[in-house]
Amino acid sequence: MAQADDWTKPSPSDRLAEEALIIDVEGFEGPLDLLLNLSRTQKVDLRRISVLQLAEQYLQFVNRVVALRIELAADYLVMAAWLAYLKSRLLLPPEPGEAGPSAEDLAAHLAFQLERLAAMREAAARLMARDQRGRDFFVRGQPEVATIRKALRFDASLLDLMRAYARIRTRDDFRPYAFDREHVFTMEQALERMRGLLGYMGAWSDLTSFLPQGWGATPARRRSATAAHFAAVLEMAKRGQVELKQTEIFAPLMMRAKGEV
Amino acid sequence: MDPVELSLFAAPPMGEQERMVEAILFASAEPVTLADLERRMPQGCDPTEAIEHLRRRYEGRGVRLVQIGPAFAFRTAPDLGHLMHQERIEPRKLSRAAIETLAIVAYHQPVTRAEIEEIRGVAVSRGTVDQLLELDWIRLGRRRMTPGRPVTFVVTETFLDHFGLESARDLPGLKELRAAGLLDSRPLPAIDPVLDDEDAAPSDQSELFEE
Amino acid sequence: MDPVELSLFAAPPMGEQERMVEAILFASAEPVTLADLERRMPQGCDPTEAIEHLRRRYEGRGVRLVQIGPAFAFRTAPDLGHLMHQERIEPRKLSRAAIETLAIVAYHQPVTRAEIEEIRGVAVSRGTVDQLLELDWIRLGRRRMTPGRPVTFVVTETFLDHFGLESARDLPGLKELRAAGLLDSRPLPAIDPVLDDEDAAPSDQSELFEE
Repeated sequence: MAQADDWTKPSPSDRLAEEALIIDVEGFEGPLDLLLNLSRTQKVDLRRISVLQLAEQYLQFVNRVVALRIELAADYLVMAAWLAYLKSRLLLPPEPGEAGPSAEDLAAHLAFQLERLAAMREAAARLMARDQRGRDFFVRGQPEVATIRKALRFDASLLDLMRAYARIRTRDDFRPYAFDREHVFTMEQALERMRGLLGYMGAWSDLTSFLPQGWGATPARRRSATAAHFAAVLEMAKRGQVELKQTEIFAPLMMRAKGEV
Repeated sequence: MDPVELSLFAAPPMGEQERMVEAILFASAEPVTLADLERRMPQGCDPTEAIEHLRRRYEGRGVRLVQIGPAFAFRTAPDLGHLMHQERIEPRKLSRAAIETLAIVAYHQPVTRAEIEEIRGVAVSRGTVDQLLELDWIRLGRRRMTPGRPVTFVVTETFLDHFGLESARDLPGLKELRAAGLLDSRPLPAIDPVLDDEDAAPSDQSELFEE
Repeated sequence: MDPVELSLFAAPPMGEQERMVEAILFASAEPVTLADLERRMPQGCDPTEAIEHLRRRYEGRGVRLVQIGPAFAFRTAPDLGHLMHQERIEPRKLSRAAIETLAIVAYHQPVTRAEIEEIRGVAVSRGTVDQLLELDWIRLGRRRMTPGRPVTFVVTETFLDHFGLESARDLPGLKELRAAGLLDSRPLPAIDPVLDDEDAAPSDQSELFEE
């Protein structure tokens, strides 16, 4: 690897570990998880971990990952910046009169976070290793219940309750559905309308001249109204109420009433 | 079985075998046959004898080991059958109208019927409110000091108890619901406005919303 | 209760009460609370004492009487689990994030989402909390009395039942973790000096399990 000179005399096992980490970069659940894994290479109690050394390991790791042109999520870079800051504070003597927590406090807190995460991982493993219902111990297989009395109990869980509330309160978010209807002219509406206009259809006239007012304003509304009316007059033609003709493709569709002949 | 052959299998001691039969009969959903027991227990076991021991152990107890055809099972002692009646409770999910009304009372209490209707966008049927009152999940609160002095509804201790809440203020807000992933960001099919006036027909709506 | 008053109710002898509790618990797959037992048994009965007798009677047997929060149930002895493959339920596969979140809720309860994220160092995904709520292993606790009054999460009795715990206090290693200070919520020492006085927070964590 090109950046092998960055670090001094890596033992083969260390290198293997580092390479494994690089291959696994996607497997980490965030910077803290990665730090915890790196800390394992120090092979000491987490309480005695060298945060300075850990910061260096992390920074090297991030540098190598970046050198390999692997995209790192922002939080890894934020952690890198913070560790670089911590490292410089740990290495330099504190400025006289400096306010805020000391570098040691910050380092101790990081060590605490790592120890706590490790402890929770271990607790989780211990929890899952416990005897579990349905796996290691079992409930009565044939619960005996008398079938004589039937008390109806209405039941709901908190989850049901919260979902119901969420459903009501977010109904407005979904209003676009109802809204859309304002731009939709249904065939039923068109049929209703055309039936009323039937009496005014003497001679052949163009279907588009029958479109309702205000529906030509936007293309969406015009399309919807045209389609609805077209479907409606087809239906009326089928019922024998109107006659339709079209002289050629895309020519205006002409119609006239048929009934009163 | 030949005793010499038996010892080769090093069958567990009879006390252990009894425990095994006890656990198997307890957990099984069906009466268990001798052949079944033999199959499930370590080789060399003698379930017949273990059952005999167990049967005697449970003599006079609250449950008994009984034989049903070729199989065995635990059954409540017949003289205690009267204690089992209460067991039979049929849980039934609340209708959508009821759970929504309940949710509104919980989140907005004290709340008037008119306010519930405004939030739900539909009329609240009498039956819905009655049901919640009967369950003792809501009760009448103070009258609102507005014209008409309408009654308000609040949730009860029973409600808090049932839903494991310390107080109604512990209910999560919308933002928290969303953060917890409880808010579907996609519209539910149930949002169709045609269904909106389901209060009129709560019975057949109720199953629509059981996930 | 006054012994004279007690005799008026003519409660059944303890041996009888023991049989009753035995029958009721045997008949139910789910844990039965003391209050429930009392309601179902004749007046004047003392299920607590009957349970104590029963528990001793079943010590070392194939089934055991266990306590789950305020409730009781019979469960097969865990060492016999290998005989039960027929009854085994394939457990739902939980993600590592879900298992860790569950452990954090159990050990740090009541715990807010922000605290879970602090401990894990990553955001809690929507589905994780939802899944644990769905399993009924965690539920909402009291809101934290801090700015924003965030909701907290606690574990449920279903959780205790599933993992064979009498109460959350019996979680393995809890005492050691607390003694080591690993259950404290210790905020990051602020780099900004203005935010420096945050050490007041850990106190409200320590009493959590004392309830």
